Amino acid sequence: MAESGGHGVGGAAGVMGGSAPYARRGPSPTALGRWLKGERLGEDAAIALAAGRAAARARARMIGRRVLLSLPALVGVVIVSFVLTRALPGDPAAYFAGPAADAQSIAEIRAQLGLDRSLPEQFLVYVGDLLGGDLGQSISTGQPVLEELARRLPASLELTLSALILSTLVAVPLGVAAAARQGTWVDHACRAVVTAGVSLPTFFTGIALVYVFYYVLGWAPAPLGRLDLLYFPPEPVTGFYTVDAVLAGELETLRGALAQLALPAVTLALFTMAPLARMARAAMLEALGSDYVRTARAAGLSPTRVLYGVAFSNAMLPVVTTLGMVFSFTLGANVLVEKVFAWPGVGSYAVEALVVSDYAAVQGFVLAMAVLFVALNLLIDVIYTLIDPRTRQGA
Amino acid sequence: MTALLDVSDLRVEFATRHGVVSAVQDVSFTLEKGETLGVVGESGSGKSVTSYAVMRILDRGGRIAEGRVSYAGVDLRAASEREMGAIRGREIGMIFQNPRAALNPIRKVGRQIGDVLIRHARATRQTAHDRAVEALRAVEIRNPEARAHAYPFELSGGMCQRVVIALALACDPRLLIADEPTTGLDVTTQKAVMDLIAGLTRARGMSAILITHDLGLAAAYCDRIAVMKDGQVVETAPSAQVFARPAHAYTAKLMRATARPGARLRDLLETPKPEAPRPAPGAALLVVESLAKTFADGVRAVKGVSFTIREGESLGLVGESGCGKSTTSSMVMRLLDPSSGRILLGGEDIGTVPAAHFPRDRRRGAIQMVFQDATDSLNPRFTARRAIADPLMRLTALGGRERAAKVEALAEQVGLPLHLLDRFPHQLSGGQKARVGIARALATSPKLLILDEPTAALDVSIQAVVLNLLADLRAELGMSYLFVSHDLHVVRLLCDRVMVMRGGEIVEEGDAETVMERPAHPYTRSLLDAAPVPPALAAETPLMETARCAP
Amino acid sequence: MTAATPARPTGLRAFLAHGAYVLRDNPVTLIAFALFLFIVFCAVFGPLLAPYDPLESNAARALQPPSADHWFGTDSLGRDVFSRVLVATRLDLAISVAAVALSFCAGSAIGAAAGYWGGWVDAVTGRVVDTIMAFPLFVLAMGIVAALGNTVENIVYATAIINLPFYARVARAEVAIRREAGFAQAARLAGNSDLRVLALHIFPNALPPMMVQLSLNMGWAILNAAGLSFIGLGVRPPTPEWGIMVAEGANFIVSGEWWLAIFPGLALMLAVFTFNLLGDGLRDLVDPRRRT
Amino acid sequence: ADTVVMVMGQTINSLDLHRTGTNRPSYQIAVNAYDRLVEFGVKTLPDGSLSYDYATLVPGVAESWSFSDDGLVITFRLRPEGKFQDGSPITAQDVKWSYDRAVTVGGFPSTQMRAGGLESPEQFEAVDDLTFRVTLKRPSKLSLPDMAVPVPFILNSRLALANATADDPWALEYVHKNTVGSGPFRVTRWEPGQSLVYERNDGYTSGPVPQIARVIVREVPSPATRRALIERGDVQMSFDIPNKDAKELEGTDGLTVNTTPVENAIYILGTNLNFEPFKNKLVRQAVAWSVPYDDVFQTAAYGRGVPMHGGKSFTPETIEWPQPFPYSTDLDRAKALLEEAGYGAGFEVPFYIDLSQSDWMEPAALLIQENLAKIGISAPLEKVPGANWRTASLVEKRLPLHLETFGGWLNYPCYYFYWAYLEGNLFNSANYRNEEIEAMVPKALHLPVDDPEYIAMCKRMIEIAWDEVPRIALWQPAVNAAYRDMTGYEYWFHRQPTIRGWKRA
Ligand SMILES: Nc1ncnc2c1ncn2[C@@H]1O[C@H](COP(=O)(O)OP(=O)(O)OP(=O)(O)O)[C@@H](O)[C@H]1O
Ligand SMILES: Nc1ncnc2c1ncn2[C@@H]1O[C@H](COP(=O)(O)OP(=O)(O)OP(=O)(O)O)[C@@H](O)[C@H]1O
Ligand SMILES: [Mg+2]
Ligand SMILES: [Mg+2]
Ligand code: NI
Repeated sequence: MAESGGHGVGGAAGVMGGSAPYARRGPSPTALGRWLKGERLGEDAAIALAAGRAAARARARMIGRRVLLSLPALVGVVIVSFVLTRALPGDPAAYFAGPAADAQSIAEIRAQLGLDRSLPEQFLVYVGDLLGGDLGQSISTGQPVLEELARRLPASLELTLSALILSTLVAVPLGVAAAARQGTWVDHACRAVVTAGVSLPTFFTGIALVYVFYYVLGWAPAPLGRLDLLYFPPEPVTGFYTVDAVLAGELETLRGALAQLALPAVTLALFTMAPLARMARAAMLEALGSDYVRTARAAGLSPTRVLYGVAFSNAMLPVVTTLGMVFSFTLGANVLVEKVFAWPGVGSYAVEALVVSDYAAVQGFVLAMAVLFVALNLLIDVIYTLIDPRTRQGA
Repeated sequence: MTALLDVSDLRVEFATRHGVVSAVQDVSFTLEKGETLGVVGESGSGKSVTSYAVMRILDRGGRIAEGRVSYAGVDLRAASEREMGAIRGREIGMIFQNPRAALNPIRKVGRQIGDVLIRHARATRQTAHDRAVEALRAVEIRNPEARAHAYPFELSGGMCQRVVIALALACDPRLLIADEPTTGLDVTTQKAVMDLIAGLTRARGMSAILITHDLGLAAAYCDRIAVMKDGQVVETAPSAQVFARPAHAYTAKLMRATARPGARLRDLLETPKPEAPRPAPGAALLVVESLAKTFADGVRAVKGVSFTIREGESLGLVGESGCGKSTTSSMVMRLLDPSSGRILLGGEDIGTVPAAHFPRDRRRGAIQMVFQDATDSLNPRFTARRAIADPLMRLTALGGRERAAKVEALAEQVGLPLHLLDRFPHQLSGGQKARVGIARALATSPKLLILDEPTAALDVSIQAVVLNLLADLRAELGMSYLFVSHDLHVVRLLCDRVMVMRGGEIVEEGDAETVMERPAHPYTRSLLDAAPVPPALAAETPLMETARCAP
Repeated sequence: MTAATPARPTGLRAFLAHGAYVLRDNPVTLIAFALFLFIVFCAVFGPLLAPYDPLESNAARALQPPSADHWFGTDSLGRDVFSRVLVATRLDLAISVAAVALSFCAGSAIGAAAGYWGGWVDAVTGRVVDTIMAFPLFVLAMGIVAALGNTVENIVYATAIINLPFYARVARAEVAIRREAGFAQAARLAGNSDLRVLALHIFPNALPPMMVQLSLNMGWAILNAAGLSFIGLGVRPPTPEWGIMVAEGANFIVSGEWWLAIFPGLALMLAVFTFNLLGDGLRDLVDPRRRT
Repeated sequence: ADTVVMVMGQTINSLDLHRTGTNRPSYQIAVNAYDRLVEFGVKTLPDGSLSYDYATLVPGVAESWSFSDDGLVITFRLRPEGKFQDGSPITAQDVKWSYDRAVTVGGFPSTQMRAGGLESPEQFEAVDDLTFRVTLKRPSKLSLPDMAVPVPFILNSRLALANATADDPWALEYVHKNTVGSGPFRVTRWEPGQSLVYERNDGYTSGPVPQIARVIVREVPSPATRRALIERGDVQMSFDIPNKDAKELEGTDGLTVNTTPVENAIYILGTNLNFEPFKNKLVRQAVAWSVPYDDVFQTAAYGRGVPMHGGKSFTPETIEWPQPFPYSTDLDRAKALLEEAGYGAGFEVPFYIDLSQSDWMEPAALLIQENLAKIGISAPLEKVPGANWRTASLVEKRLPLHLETFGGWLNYPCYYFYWAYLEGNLFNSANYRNEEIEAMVPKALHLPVDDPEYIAMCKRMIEIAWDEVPRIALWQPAVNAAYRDMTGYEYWFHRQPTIRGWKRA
């Protein structure tokens, strides 16, 4: 078996790409560089650094810098999504004028939608609205985009999160097992299994699962969105039906929500296992081959302790990074799964909007996802600093 | 009295892609209570594998194929994994090379020590912290309470090594195995760490195995020395005896090749050769004036140094890690733009040509460099031939056939067998890679060759050959050298003059012999003191009593 | 290491010997390469081997289950599914290879420049890549195809664009860690300009880890095209393409015509599976350090 | 068990038909939650299924109506007991406000109103609380039926006005999200993209109170899932199912599949006269002779609907519409015609279909494409996304060869011809112009159906359409619904589920 060390890690993020040098800079490169070069920090500086206050300040600075760094990307997203939507073929005015509309009514609608103005003008209006917190109104669903996103986002998030939890619970142990038995059939089998999972188009997996578990076996409930008709959605607190059901103490509803969640979550999880397992394996191999693991063994720590307490905890760092990448990727990719399972999430919303050139909806969706992406990366960064002390030295 | 550790006929095999290879065979040695055994040998001779076999922490694919390892009468080969777990850390402690990497990077050092204490029931969860601080105090770490809360990356290399020692000794083992505990540390730190280890083992009446390839170190700290070669112990004898009367030819070769005071370059070689003549210095070739470099992040790596290298002269630059040696040489090399100062080559200021444009400058060929890490400095995708030809292609107007001839001539010049020219770097040994690097540097017939610790990564015997090669080349080609190193003995062998650098400044400069014999600056003196001095060989001077040798 | 083995094989022979070694070393890689050859074979000879015209419809034999005549059954227009699956290989392979080649070239050039020069080059390309990454990628691909029209070229472009950040990132990271490497310095000393150092010395050494990315993306490119087909933005009918066949066939599963989706689905899965597994083998193959 | 769960594939994007951008599936709100002045009756078809009856108009909000002698004034008498869902009485002011709204908001509603001669608010007058009067510019047979289509639904004007603003005098925002009608059902929950719940209006006054109390509409985009749901009995009604499912589900235990051909609708192959070769009638005829009608009908329509080919004569005997075109598959003849037209060597023409209607367009197009190739016409297929389709095919009319569909709500041949054969009119995607037709249609539109002149004109129009074939009829589509454990399904011309008659078994 030929996968270990840094290079393995580089490629191992799978679909989601490498070690995320753009998204995650971790400690400032020069500081890290100097640390790698073995430069020691002054003794007293070291003590000061260890002090929590300085670390917290450094972290706050780091977050601030990351937010600033992500602003250009958001601006880019706003511009590109605007241009892209305008480049979409078709005339929304004609489309929404409905059947039997004549040229005059189309023109009326065009004016109503503000599409009769020049593109720069439209852009300024759009940006102005955006700054005022107004994402506009979707013409295809007739709802304010913000409202619609707010209602649908929890659905997508709930699906994505459960899929990822599921996927992590399966993939990480698989990756660890593969690394612990590197080169054996266990290793190859793990690789084959997770690769097979990522080899199937999600919509196909979804439909196949529905066919088998609902249509043929009848184990799963009808794929009708988030909750069977028998139940009413729980009082919205988080927007996650499962969580809200628990908060409201409605266990029946919880069961219903979980039952609906099962198949789509499994579909997505199958698809996301590969990068996680790959990364877990590569990171685990690297950790297992490291000097500190040897030290731990030489110090007499039990094999379990060495494997989980030392190697695993270190190997989880790159996995967390991958998890962030996979998460944002999945949020975008569950479009197809949502379609199959009639899941009322943002993905299916975006597809419908795109097909009918519903500018505001597409732009709103893209922007929301971009903000989510940025926030997510920030969160991962923070988690990373929390678990990896090396990143705390700040600027 | 039975030996504390008794290893006999040990053979360790590894399952590799080429089938099973045996890394170590027929290794036998014993270790008495309170004794310190040095294991010396060149890289790959099986020193580490032997120690790992004793601890039964061989890498995946490795197994003890034959032999007996008994510790205090317990057969370690037959012991269960559970029993081994109890022995490791409590009975036998181990220290590794590269201390920073040997510590779990995301756990506070105090906790790491605490983990071991708890594991061996030397502390409870409640007392673990206090006991860990005690252990840290025992290794003479200043302010141990605060250090216990530090992560490894917050500590210097020397401190990390102390922590590793604390970790290894936390449970009062009776045997300590130290696998190259000081490689990668500065000479001054190295001495402090070794003194600490020696002091602690002596105070606690422990036995120790010190693995090293530095004969001086072994001689200074060990009672007996085992010499390993190709997976076998070729000789075991008391230290003094090994040096005085090496029984095995290999041992003699090793001794001989070690740079030491009083020896001349040729003395290092197996087969004596006439000393290469040192060319008489000519006119000033390189004049450096108040050269300074401040990096973007504000680090003032070099704070205004001035020196002159004359034609045919060899100037040594010594100093501890991080003092700015490489930065200085990079600037002279025109790989890095100085913040201020002038670099005059043959009277022309080359410092004004931006580093980014210098590759195309006509004077590029005049200054070349041999790098510290031969492996790193060779493109893994280029064969040796291509690596040597590259500067010829870029900097000379030679045609294809002439170039091929020149490459072979260069290879011959540096003593590289021609059949090796089509190999990739990973197919060459360390010494061969060093030769490729030198041949490449010579390709453009430079006037000034900068040698940035060219032998630091090499075994002593290869180092001896390479140093001699460099001396011969200088004599032959009349080049000037700027030789960067932190090994004072080596510098003395090759250089006419020496500069001592500290914190980006030159603190002392002078004739090599003078600086070595009568250092003016206290810093130079401390450097000299810290360097372990291998005993002189029998053939040269009578055996010196090794004063620092542990009883 | 044996010091003086005489006359090592050179050039192509050495490469082949190395290849043989890599394959022997790892059964999974061996299988992957065998499958890959099989896929390439189908792509090249598929149209010759197909028993029926993949486009010829025949209402009389519509929706027949697999039989001796029609191994994979027939579709709703009576076309032979086996022939269509076979013939589709070429197009699918072409789409993924073209998309990956494009994004590999563009992405690695951008990433390598960013990694090598850093500074504002890095800042600008970094922001561009960030912007692409911040998009929900599949939706971005949909948008591009919808905006430009659903032709094969546009599918390729869209797939290339959304894959680009991954190469840029890997290339940037791999180049950055080698920027100050000894051999890069040595190359500068040898008179190589920055561009040459980057292109001829550093970049080739960054290839092995990128190979893994390459193969993963090949698979992903096919899946992406399939997803676009499912949304209706894929290759135009009646061109046979696996994704569109699965997408259309998916609607027939519930009505019992499973063969419409299963067979192209299996072909798709096999291809993606092969590409994914191929990565490690490819990396070993281009990595000279693995030559012995 | 007084609840019906229905699945459908599309999204309801507004509760207000008058609003700009309201899509077709949303028309069902106007049908189920609102009333009109008059409604079409319901009849039993020969196969026992129920259908709306174009021939009879029954009272809605109005209990009676009368025409003035010159046919220019229609006076409606509202039901005195008529109540909105909030309990307030339905008055003539409400009706006038609703009619004013329909003709003023523009877009499709106003266009549809114009078809019946209902163009401006001056035409509508609330004489007293219960009397409403409409004045026409000229008498037309279209006027009264046009009042029974979904568009002129009656809103509770007081409630609406209470939620109107200066910017939004017609309360479009409020009505978009709330139903303010008098219909048999009220919408109690609406989550766009997910579901919509109808609850029975127990105080319904414009007809019998429905039997079922609740209808839950779920949007399920995947047709496969919809099929699984109805097959497994998790839902009672799957509306507008694909022909294939209809064919295969027929005969499934406990499941009723209803297929009704859509009146006045044809799926056609359009040959755009902007495209040089299609300017030649012979080329169009050649194309018409080359279509593999039977295969298309079996493969694309799964035999659902009515074939529209193989008519015996080029002269129509009746004015029934649609009736089979006199073409069938005859490649030799097609080739000969092409030769004659001077296109013996064939030509290439892009063939456009709509992405969102690819379920039928794609198989049909592929089969047609294959046969066209046989007579030397190469027709590469282009799929146009939904948003662009309308613009390209109907507004800009720039698609050389394409598939289209049109069905007139008002079931007269002249109405069809008005939209589909008059130059510039929306559904004339072929850019066809024929002077005779241009002259006849405006006249025929308003003539009574039994007028001999009307019959003659219609026959002539049909004859021209057959001879010139800018639109080549493929078949008359059908709307399919599958249901179980319920009865009372009715087919309606607007192709929306009309739930008032539904009953749970
Ligand atoms: N995991 C392994 N698999 C295969 N061979 C190994 C492995 N570890 C060590 N060897 C081989 O065993 C031999 C002895 O290696 P060892 O690490 O003991 O050398 P060493 O004397 O410690 O050298 P150094 O001074 O460089 O540390 C070497 O030839 C090495 O190639
Ligand atoms: N690119 C850089 N950016 C910032 N600081 C740097 C950079 N390169 C070197 N330094 C710093 O400059 C100082 C001198 O470094 P230099 O590499 O010259 O030391 P050295 O004497 O060669 O050490 P060694 O013996 O370890 O090679 C160190 O403190 C180092 O951390
Ligand atoms: Mg070693
Ligand atoms: Mg250095
Ligand atoms: Ni492997």
